[in-house]
Amino acid sequence: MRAPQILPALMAAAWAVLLPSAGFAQQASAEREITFGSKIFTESVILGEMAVHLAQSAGARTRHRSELGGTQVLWSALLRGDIDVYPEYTGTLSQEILAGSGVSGEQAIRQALAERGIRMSQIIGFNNTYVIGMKEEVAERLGIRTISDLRRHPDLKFGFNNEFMDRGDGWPMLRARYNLPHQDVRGLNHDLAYRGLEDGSIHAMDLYSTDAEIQYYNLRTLEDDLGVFSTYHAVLLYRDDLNERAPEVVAALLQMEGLISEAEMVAMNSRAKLDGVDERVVSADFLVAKQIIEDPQVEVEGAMARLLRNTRAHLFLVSISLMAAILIAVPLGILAAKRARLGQVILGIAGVIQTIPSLALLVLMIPLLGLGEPPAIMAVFLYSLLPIIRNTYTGLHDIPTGIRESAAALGLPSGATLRLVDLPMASRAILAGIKISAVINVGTATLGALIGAGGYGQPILTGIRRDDIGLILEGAVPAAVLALVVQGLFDLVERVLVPKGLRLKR
Amino acid sequence: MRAPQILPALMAAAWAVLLPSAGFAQQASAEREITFGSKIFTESVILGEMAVHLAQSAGARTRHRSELGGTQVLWSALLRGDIDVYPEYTGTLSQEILAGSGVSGEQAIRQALAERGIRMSQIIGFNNTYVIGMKEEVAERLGIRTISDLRRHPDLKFGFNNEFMDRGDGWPMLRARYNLPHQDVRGLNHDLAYRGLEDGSIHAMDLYSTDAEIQYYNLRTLEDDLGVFSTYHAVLLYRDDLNERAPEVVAALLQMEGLISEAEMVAMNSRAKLDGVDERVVSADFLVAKQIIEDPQVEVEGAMARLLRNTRAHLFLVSISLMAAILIAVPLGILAAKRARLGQVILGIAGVIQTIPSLALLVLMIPLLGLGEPPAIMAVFLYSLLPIIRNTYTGLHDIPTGIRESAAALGLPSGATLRLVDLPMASRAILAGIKISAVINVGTATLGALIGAGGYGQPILTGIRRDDIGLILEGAVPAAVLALVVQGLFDLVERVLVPKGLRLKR
Amino acid sequence: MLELTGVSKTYDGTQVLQPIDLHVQRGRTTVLIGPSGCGKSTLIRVMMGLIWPNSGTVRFEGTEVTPANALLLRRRMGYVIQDGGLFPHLTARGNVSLMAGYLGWSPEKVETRLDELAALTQFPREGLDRYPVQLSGGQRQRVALMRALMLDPDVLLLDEPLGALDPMIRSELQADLRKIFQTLGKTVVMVTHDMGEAGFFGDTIVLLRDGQIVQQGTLKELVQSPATPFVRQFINAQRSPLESLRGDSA
Amino acid sequence: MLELTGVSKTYDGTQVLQPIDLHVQRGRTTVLIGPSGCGKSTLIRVMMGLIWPNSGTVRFEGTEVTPANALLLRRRMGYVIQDGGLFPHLTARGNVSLMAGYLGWSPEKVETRLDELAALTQFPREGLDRYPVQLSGGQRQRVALMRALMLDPDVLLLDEPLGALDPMIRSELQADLRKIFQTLGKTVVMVTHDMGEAGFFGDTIVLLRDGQIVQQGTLKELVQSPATPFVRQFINAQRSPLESLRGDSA
Ligand SMILES: Nc1ncnc2c1ncn2[C@@H]1O[C@H](COP(=O)(O)OP(=O)(O)OP(=O)(O)O)[C@@H](O)[C@H]1O
Ligand SMILES: Nc1ncnc2c1ncn2[C@@H]1O[C@H](COP(=O)(O)OP(=O)(O)OP(=O)(O)O)[C@@H](O)[C@H]1O
Ligand SMILES: [Mg+2]
Ligand SMILES: [Mg+2]
Repeated sequence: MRAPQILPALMAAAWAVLLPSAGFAQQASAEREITFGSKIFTESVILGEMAVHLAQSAGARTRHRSELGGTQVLWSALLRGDIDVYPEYTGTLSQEILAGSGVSGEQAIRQALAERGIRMSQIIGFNNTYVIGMKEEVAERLGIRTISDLRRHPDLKFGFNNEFMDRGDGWPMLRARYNLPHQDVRGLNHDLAYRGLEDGSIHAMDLYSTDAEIQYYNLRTLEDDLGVFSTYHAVLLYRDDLNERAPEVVAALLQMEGLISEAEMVAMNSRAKLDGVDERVVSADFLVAKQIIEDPQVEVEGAMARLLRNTRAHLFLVSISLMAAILIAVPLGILAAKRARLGQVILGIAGVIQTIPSLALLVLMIPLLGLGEPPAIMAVFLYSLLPIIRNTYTGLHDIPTGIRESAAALGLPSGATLRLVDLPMASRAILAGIKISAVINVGTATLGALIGAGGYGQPILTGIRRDDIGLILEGAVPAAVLALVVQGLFDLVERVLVPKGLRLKR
Repeated sequence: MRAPQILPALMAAAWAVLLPSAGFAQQASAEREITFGSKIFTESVILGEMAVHLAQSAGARTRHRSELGGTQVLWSALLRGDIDVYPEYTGTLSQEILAGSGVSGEQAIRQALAERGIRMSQIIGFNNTYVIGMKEEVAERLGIRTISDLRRHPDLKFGFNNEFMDRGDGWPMLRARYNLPHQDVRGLNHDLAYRGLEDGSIHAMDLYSTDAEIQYYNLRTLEDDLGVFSTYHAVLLYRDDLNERAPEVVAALLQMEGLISEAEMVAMNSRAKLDGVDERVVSADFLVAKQIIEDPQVEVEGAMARLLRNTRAHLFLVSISLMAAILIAVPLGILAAKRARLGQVILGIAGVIQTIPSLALLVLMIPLLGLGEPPAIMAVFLYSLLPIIRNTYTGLHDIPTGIRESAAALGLPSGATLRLVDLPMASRAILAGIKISAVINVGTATLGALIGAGGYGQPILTGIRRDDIGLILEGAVPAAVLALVVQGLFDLVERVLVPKGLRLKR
Repeated sequence: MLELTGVSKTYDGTQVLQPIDLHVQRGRTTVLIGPSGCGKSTLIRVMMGLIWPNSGTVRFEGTEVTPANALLLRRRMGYVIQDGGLFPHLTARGNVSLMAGYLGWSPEKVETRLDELAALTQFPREGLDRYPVQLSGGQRQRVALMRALMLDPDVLLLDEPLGALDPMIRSELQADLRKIFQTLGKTVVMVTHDMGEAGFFGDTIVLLRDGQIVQQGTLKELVQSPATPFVRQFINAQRSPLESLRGDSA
Repeated sequence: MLELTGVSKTYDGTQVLQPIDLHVQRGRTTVLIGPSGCGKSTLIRVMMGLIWPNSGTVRFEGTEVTPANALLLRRRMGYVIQDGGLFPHLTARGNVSLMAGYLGWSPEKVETRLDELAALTQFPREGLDRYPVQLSGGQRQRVALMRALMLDPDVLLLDEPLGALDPMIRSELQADLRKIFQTLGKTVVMVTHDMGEAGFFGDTIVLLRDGQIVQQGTLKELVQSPATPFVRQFINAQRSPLESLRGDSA
């Protein structure tokens, strides 16, 4: 399967930048468990989960790093031993991973992989490649079974994805090889194309052969009788050393060979993607139905649970970094206000930090703090400093001379003056700075997902990759809500912290 | 030539995300000029500039969109007519652009291109592919000319780039095909490898055949006598319609066919990359030396000029967006302070905007505002709102009751009260907000380069792509300095705007 | 000129002004006296429309003062706030001429008027360009007075306008102000704690206690026929300037 | 107790205090009088170490006041700032007890002392929990006075401490304060514009003009042998409380 190319590139890139330098540091510390990987689309995750079930049935301790950024990420992680097993496609192996080495044919691929210490299973069964789909009734009525049959109906209207329209191995090739005469061919996105099929405004569209929608819309996929589309057979890739470390697990995994037909894969994809059933359940049910394993009693994470998990992760990032920022920035702001020269330096540095692009800052953190939460927290923390420092500084400067003199006249030492007079007087300004920081904080923390810190950034990035607005919103909306909640929360804090005497109107 | 893969992926991704939806909106408005493209590495830029010189010699009005994000960006821009001409490599065409359509051989490629309305020139001459390089003296001494010769010296130490070590078409294939027995093969980055060659700790390394360093380090490139590396011949791709629009320009461009040998390309790359001569000059000098054109008197842009240009672009982004932010946010802050209910809404929205990840915001802007400065300014502007709104709001709230009452007692209408009393009293807080925004602004504006708005982001992104710290600093340092300057500037503004009466100490 | 009917004011449940009826006569000076915290300043704020009574109405030349017309009415009144209420961001000159500038007076006219007022209050010319924090207490008070007088309003509400002035300037200013009030027929409401001042200015003296009017009339009436013992007590409480000397010599 | 030698102060080039020598005697009350803007408040600020003179020294019990020891010395002095200088973010209670709280007084001790002071100044109990903006001018002034008296300091610097009080409270408070000062042997420097008050409190009266001491001595000396005509003029400028009545009846 060629994963959608355009949108996910961003995330893949981010991963690619980050992964090689960091690796999965946690891996080493955990006891020898078997780590599985999967790409960030449904089918890959299902296959990965299926492999996990099988390994567990053989008694292995497992870990599934699902939804990783892209082929390059998984491949290099496999080479480095950060993951032991992941599902891949033969077409991707020859066209992408081993591209340029001119290998073709299963044997050549196997050999090229072996040179790198990687083994490949037999094919799992189905072939996930481009297909042309039509409504079952229409195809039946017109008697169309193969792509060649289309030639007999030159008036049919086609609606193709822009990518398929443009790609060398898409429509241009199809038209050339099959000598298709059709004139009414438009670029459409998939959603519109499905709708077009339904209302009859188009008659055929491009699909991947295991797309969930094939079942949902009851489509017939036309046979590629000239065999122009390359094959993308699913296989498992695994590290050579797994054979020695856990031969029984390998044996269990290889039960997937020849196990899944196209129709079965479509059904599973459909269940996961359209019915929203968790991939672990889908794969387990399949294995149970095939009587390969017993029901593993998977606990499903619903949308609520996921939201909760992301919320917890995001709150963790935000609360720690914001707390740290408040604890550091308020004193820095005080220092800046008390010592004019030093103040310029502090404000200058805080400003300079703010100009470091966020992605660069995250990348800079990795060598120091590894992957995951610590670097994310650090980066978010750094971005939160300036507004608090600056507003603390300004708030303290804005205290009227008379008040200052009163405090001095009492003979309060400067520490006590600060605590009892200056900070309460400046509290509104300081809180305004904290509110600004908190909001920036909530926003910046979404970047944490790029380096594995989770949070609302996770569904946003996954959503961007899958072009799934719903998923994007699953991150973006709670992030926005959290920004509002945080502001509201600090509005409440303001009621407590800002002395009533400063809020009174006559 | 396979462009370096890891670091640039980010930028390529960003471009890939942005370009398809937007296109170069400006193109349409400009009179029919011929637009050239080039990728973001030296050789491509040189070839692009060379094509520009030739087109100009044929009297064409030209525009060079140099340093675009990657193959996908250029290819789709060419297909859409956003650019008319760009230099490409045959290997990239078959392995990447036309990958999957199974074309191979020049004729097939030509045909596949023709189907898409694209023409390909004859090869420009050189082949930019992987080669193995050794110090000239060492190779001479050992009598090594071809890669096969290496077999006779099994003790030689190799230092290969990690990418070359891993890639299917790199070391694994080389070892397999040539049956090389060498054991001491390490992964090294290029810089260390060059140094290793110099001090004798390694004897051979991987290179691209037109790398500038070949000349600089006086290396011998070993002949690939078994022909295992795919060929990457440079060619020009141009749109079919250019033949009708400007046949004389096409004729001029095709003078590049067979024009440049590997050695000549190495020399040009070396001049541009190592000596830092502008690509326009390098290409012009070459054409003049070949007596194809007369000296076009290229004005060179030095580092200073580039800095100036980036500064101008950055200042443009920052000043417009900041000005707009001040003009919009201060009134919004006032409104928020005057109307409690509405204020919560305004502050809420400003907060929510802040949570939109910057890249996503930029992407969102494209459909509305196209590429270039307008969307960048808009995005930067939006990010600048919250601190100013919030601080204006807070500053106004912090005005003591007595002062408010005095103003009311005078019978000043609310507009005049605002202008003559409230705003001066809140000026310090408002300015603090503006300072925070200004700094965030300077930082966010570096993202503008992602969508073609230039500025300090340009060298930063180019630098990340080229893995060139110097270039990164060429953007990062001035950005930091600008942040300081902007803060300093507003410190001066504060002296003017914040009434002296509020700054007096007894 | 100003007619208060049944005006009362409550803060946080405590009645600061009991329902009060008061008629401030045009062209006369009404002096409010009474113990600290009895509601004098509150009453003045109500007259200005700066705060709104919980009950009752205020009429200015017969029209009821409402939030809608308060702004315009206030421009016809000059108000010296008890603590001066100067704008810290403006110089003395800026404070005094703020409203004139807003109304578009010419700089010359402003300067002339400033000169008159500075002379009247014996305010030092160089002090005009100082900010409030740079002025002495008495100077600040005179700036507040100048600000109230600047537009030459018909009605003046003066809340302890001379309390921080030394006796010399104060007595001269008292004389000058009284002349102005009388010749120009100003309607004045003044709060003071100085009985000498109250007697000197007051056509009518209103004695407040706990938000209620205890007695109103001329000083003579208050002295000669006090409504309650408290009136007598209050009127006679103040120490005479050189009293202690007499005590000493006695 | 306080010994000023050659103290002068210049603001922006204008000499606010000419070189002044002044000895404030332990256990006595020194009253500063003089025209508005003559430098009385400035002199008090110098004594407190709140501003530093351009020349001359201030000695407190023989030790020179320096920025290093000013803080500790200030704690032994109570200061009523001319405009009250209350902290807007604290209630009356908070303002008065701020320093005691800092010094770790027990709540009971604080409460007892507050009760004493409220009784002394006739400050209404319910006002203790109000914030400065919620208090009347005279109430604020009494809070400032309570704050200065709270720690029962040896030295009191009072800058027009009773100026905003009504005559009744004022005269009672004068009597009470004088008793306290005398029985407890406080060293007091007080600024007032009220000659009655100056005479009532002043063991020594210091008349300032344009930053210079014109004359010092008891009120009697000032009245009976004025150093210059200005002294006489100044001392006699104040209107007597019921003077106008006498004029009326005359
Ligand atoms: N920070 C300052 N900058 C410039 N001039 C100042 C400053 N502070 C005070 N002055 C001036 O110094 C002079 C003395 O002020 P000071 O407050 O000591 O007077 P005062 O005797 O207390 O008067 P009052 O009786 O009016 O309170 C005044 O003319 C005042 O304008
Ligand atoms: N905003 C407020 N909230 C609660 N109580 C208030 C508020 N403003 C004033 N008060 C109370 O109302 C009463 C009257 O205050 P007002 O300022 O009118 O007194 P006053 O007669 O002017 O006194 P003074 O002579 O001391 O200035 C006082 O007891 C005061 O504490
Ligand atoms: Mg009052
Ligand atoms: Mg004073």
